[in-house]
Amino acid sequence: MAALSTSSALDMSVRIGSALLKNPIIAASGCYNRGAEYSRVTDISQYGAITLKSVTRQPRLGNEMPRTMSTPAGMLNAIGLQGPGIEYFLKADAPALAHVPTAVIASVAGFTVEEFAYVAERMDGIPNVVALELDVSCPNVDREGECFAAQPSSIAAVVAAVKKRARLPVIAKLMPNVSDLKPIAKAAQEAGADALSLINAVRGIAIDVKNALPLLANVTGGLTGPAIRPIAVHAVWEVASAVTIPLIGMGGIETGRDALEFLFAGAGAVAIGTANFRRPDVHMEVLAGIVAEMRGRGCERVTSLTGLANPRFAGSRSVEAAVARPKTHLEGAHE
Amino acid sequence: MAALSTSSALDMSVRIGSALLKNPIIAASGCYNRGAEYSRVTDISQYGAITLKSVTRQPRLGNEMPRTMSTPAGMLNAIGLQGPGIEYFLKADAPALAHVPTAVIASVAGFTVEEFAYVAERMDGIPNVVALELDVSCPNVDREGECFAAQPSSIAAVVAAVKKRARLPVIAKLMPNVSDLKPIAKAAQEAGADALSLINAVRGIAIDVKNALPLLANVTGGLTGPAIRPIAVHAVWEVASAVTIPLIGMGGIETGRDALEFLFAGAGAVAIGTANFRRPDVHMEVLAGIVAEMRGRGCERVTSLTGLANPRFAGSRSVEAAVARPKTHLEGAHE
Amino acid sequence: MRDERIARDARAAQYVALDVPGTFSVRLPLGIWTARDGEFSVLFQEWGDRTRRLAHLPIGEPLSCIGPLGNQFSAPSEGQRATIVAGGLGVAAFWLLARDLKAARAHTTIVLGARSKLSIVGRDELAALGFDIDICTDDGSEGFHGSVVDRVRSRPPSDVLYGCGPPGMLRALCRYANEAGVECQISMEENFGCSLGTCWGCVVPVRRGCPQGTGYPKAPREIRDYDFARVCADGTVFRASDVLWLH
Amino acid sequence: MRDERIARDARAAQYVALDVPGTFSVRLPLGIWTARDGEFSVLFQEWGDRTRRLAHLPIGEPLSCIGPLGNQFSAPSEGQRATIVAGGLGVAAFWLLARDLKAARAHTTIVLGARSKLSIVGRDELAALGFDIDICTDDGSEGFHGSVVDRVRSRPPSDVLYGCGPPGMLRALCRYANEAGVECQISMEENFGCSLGTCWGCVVPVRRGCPQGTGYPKAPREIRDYDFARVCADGTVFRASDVLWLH
Ligand SMILES: Cc1cc2nc3c(=O)[nH]c(=O)nc-3n(C[C@H](O)[C@H](O)[C@H](O)COP(=O)(O)OP(=O)(O)OC[C@H]3O[C@@H](n4cnc5c(N)ncnc54)[C@H](O)[C@@H]3O)c2cc1C
Ligand SMILES: Cc1cc2nc3c(=O)[nH]c(=O)nc-3n(C[C@H](O)[C@H](O)[C@H](O)COP(=O)(O)OP(=O)(O)OC[C@H]3O[C@@H](n4cnc5c(N)ncnc54)[C@H](O)[C@@H]3O)c2cc1C
Ligand SMILES: Cc1cc2nc3c(=O)[nH]c(=O)nc-3n(C[C@H](O)[C@H](O)[C@H](O)COP(=O)(O)O)c2cc1C
Ligand SMILES: Cc1cc2nc3c(=O)[nH]c(=O)nc-3n(C[C@H](O)[C@H](O)[C@H](O)COP(=O)(O)O)c2cc1C
Ligand code: FES
Ligand code: FES
Repeated sequence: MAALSTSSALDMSVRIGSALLKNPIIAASGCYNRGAEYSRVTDISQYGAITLKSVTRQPRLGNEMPRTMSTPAGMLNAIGLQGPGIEYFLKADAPALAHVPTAVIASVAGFTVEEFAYVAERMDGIPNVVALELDVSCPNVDREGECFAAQPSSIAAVVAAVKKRARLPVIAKLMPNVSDLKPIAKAAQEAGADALSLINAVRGIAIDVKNALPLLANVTGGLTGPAIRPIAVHAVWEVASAVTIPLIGMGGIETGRDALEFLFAGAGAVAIGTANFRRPDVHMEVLAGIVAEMRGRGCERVTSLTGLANPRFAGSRSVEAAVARPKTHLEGAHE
Repeated sequence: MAALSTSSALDMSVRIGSALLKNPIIAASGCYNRGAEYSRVTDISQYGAITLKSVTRQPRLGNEMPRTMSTPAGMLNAIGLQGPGIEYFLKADAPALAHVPTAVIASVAGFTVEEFAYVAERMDGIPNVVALELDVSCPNVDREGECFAAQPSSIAAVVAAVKKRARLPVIAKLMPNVSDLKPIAKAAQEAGADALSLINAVRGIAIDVKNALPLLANVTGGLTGPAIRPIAVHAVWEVASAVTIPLIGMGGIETGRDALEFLFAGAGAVAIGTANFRRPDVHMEVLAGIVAEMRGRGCERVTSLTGLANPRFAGSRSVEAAVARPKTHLEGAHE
Repeated sequence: MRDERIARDARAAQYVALDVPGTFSVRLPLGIWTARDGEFSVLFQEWGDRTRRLAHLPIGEPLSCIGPLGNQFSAPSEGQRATIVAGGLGVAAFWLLARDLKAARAHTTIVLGARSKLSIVGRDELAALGFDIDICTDDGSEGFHGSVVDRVRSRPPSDVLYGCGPPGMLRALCRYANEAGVECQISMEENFGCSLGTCWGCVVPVRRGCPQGTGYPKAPREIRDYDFARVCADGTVFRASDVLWLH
Repeated sequence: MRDERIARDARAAQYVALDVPGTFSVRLPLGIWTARDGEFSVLFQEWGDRTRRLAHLPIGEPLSCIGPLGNQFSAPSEGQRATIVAGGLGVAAFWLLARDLKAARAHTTIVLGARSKLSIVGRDELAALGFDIDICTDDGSEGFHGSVVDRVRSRPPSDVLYGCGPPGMLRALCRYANEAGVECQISMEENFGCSLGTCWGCVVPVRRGCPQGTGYPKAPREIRDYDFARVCADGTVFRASDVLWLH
């Protein structure tokens, strides 16, 4: 089997709803701005897509400083959704997206269901934008600050409202700070989500011991980077048994091996956030690692790697891919 | 102020219910067995207390191998509560606890409320044992596998049942995998808990990419070590605003500075788990770091450090301590 | 460190972002100190994890290094008197500037401050460029007894001030410059995430209208009337008259 | 590595637990290879994070090292013929044993296996003790073409076998020894957490009644009828007749 495809071209493309990405490596929201900065230091066209920083209805100054802090094998951030708001974004930023040399996923954040729906609708028709990601981890103004992604009913409300008004495929982004992600993921799928991203940053706090104060001005921040990778793989593993829509796995991916953990757990694509801050070429290294794995296994379509380690994987691989799935790799899986 | 106490003796003692520990550094459950192994390589008497591996009603073989895995700045474990069960524990292990050169906290785990109450009751009267910790993070047999620590009502049921039958002070140990720890902590306090430990390991999974299988035989494991420290400090910070009983903070403590993060966030004591696996002298280094901080601040009682960085800290420091609390350290706290 | 391109292109106040080998951490930003003959140097202290790991690297270990990054100090107009005001390791921003000012034959004074005599860094390299260094120490163990800003106040006024150092010093320098109406450029530091301008983790408040700010409109209910600029990409150099000191 | 006590006390199959400097990781267990004159050595390959960091440490860097840890091979009775069976880096367990067997003038054979000629390690040090080494390679590039266990089968039987190497090899060796009724001691490896016997992270299934097992009673509904022993503290050496191979 190992010889099967070593000479033939590999099919790296993946589908997120109606969007077809040339490869499954995505830049995570908030870590790539609009791509321009990284274009100076790497080849961003090798990303299957880049996700924009989340856009809100109104402009936001964001949190005071400090906003970031190094932690063991990770970082803590509390940017506070600084951004121009949808109007100014459409005027000043959206036109330049035509020049991004890969697909673009626009990220939408909001504090009410209506804000999500409004911003999502306005995102329609921007050149290069192939999907919308909903950052439902911001506190819900209508429900005493609980996040939309904390309850099945509230995430369903956001997804349903957006689906009614947006034409692009919709990705709901889940956060790990819940006791059970499965009902939340199911609610998002039932409300019409075309895919799910997981995970957003994990809540964390660091204390400045010298001054006996929280290190971040916002007190609480989001923990990201390799430190959280096992938490993120766990989230993908769990959700992969609960829904059939594609999953975009993220959280601490630094290498091809790391990305394969997510694919094998059940993700159809992966996103890289914090690791860009260390190595701007990280996406190319991750892609090369996945390609090497495919050649080693003799599989031709990247979609056939999805869920290989997870006997409860509920999603469907693309039809063409099913044949390439080596059944033997499931043998001995511990349940 | 710095000169206040440099020459006088410091009071390092802390109270956990009726138990008085000589210092606030505790060995975390599952990481110290019964102390004997570490006695060979370090001075365990410098621990304020050591917590035993959780004991269940019946003997348990635990999970298959592999049970542990290194992760970035942490480790993943799924031991599966291997242990002798309470009868054999009382016969074979309990008598030797008389020789442990510091206080002992016994840890109890169970799959039904009755199991907790039964094991807790049997722990009564063991020499050196000053408190009981309830490891309520195991799946609840009566409620379809949800953990006791996931719901206010189920943690309250365990604590109330134990309090009725055990004479020792009771510490409930919370797990971080919930959307909001505050109601759970409140429920434990209302049910009679004398203190809370937080946090238990964070759920995680790692995949063996070579074999496309989960790396742990149990699939899911618990992530511990410095990687989770910001998550643990966040948990202490949140819970410190919700309850008035003492908190034992743990998760990734390696140095005095790390321990101070927990104390300043609102913990009255700290526990060290995984870091013992790196440096068996870690408790002495942590203690020395706290002592240095106290001398630097001129405070005489370690209890006066509790909650210094947390303006919402709801607990009470011991009466004597209140005077030593330097109000200025709260100035500028961001809320 | 050896890197032809960085050594050639480095401008005053620019920095590099280093990938310190080992377990994950974001890149470490360090100011470019000297730069010549295909090599450049950095000055750093063991603050925490990354600088400690950097200090313990075997000599000759290859390092991934992005740079030079950031904007740069603008040169004084002809005939202007310039004063360089450096606090502690902030001196790292000034070797390149001093070299350029020397080459331009600008009238330049260097005020260099430190806690005490033993913690003065950078003096020899700057002296080697042919400058007299005016030393200040907090404890009076050498030179002027007091802060660099006190020293600047006590000296005849300059036309342009260049500052780099700890936040308290920069704040005092800006206040002095703004009150005295002297042009002043400062190179700032913050915790960086990406070092490239994408994460918005390193902002400083600047007055609305500052060309380095984001320039997007004020939100309806936003009470703060300033803008943010990214230290990593819009700076590190800002005009004293643009920077707001909120605390 | 220099450590008088470890070099003096080290016994065959014992290991050290190293604290590799840098970001947190649990201690790295490595077998003690040679030990003499106040120094001992280890043999390792860059498997992952800790071994990579160890390999890149500057020479002379002080390391915190706990050891020697674990039990040891028991010597053969007088006149018994012993065979050492080493697979790959498993050879690390055998320099000390070979030295002791030499000193005891025991009749000893060493079978050393590797993937291929180029990956053979430890041969020279063992040869220097005065042994002939019987080499096996998986690819036949040197010596016997096949596994060390195949080689042992093909040789005249020994009275006692000592094995260390990858799990597949140890399993095959144990099966052979148990079938042939030959005494066999193996040194095992697992992922370690604490390396000291406290965390129960490194267990192997052993038959009930094995003195190295935990010895506590079987739970009422437990279907597994074996016991667990800790490789780090009860081992690393087990008798082939005690170890169960579940997979
Ligand atoms: C553009 C730029 C240029 C820089 N140039 C230099 C330089 O030339 N030389 C140099 O030594 N540093 C310089 N720094 C600062 C350096 O990048 C930081 O100190 C960095 O955080 C150290 O990383 P670390 O991982 O070692 O410590 P961290 O883990 O980031 O910090 C460890 C501890 O030290 C404290 N700390 C960190 N940095 C400082 C500081 N600067 N002052 C006071 N406390 C601090 C932190 O709050 C924390 O408690 C520069 C920073 C920037 C943004
Ligand atoms: C008692 C004892 C003695 C040991 N002695 C030696 C020794 O003398 N020399 C030596 O090189 N190693 C030895 N080991 C093995 C060594 O401790 C492990 O390989 C260790 O996990 C490597 O740590 P790491 O952080 O570099 O890699 P890890 O991050 O732990 O592992 C990296 C990757 O390599 C794989 N891997 C790790 N170890 C092995 C292995 N042994 N075989 C196959 N795949 C592996 C892991 O599954 C993982 O995918 C010994 C282990 C024990 C328990
Ligand atoms: C500085 C920073 C800013 C972020 N901003 C956003 C954001 O605006 N919207 C969003 O959905 N996620 C945001 N994230 C989360 C990332 O998209 C991603 O989910 C998370 O960082 C985990 O991946 P990583 O470990 O690879 O970084 C941000 C992360 C970082 C580090
Ligand atoms: C190997 C291992 C075994 C553990 N076993 C238990 C246990 O039996 N009961 C329990 O309450 N916690 C157990 N824990 C959790 C620790 O007590 C502690 O809550 C956690 O490890 C976080 O602290 P740390 O990061 O300092 O290790 C275990 C942790 C480890 C690493
Ligand atoms: S560090 Fe990321 S924007 Fe400046
Ligand atoms: S590694 Fe902890 S018991 Fe063996």
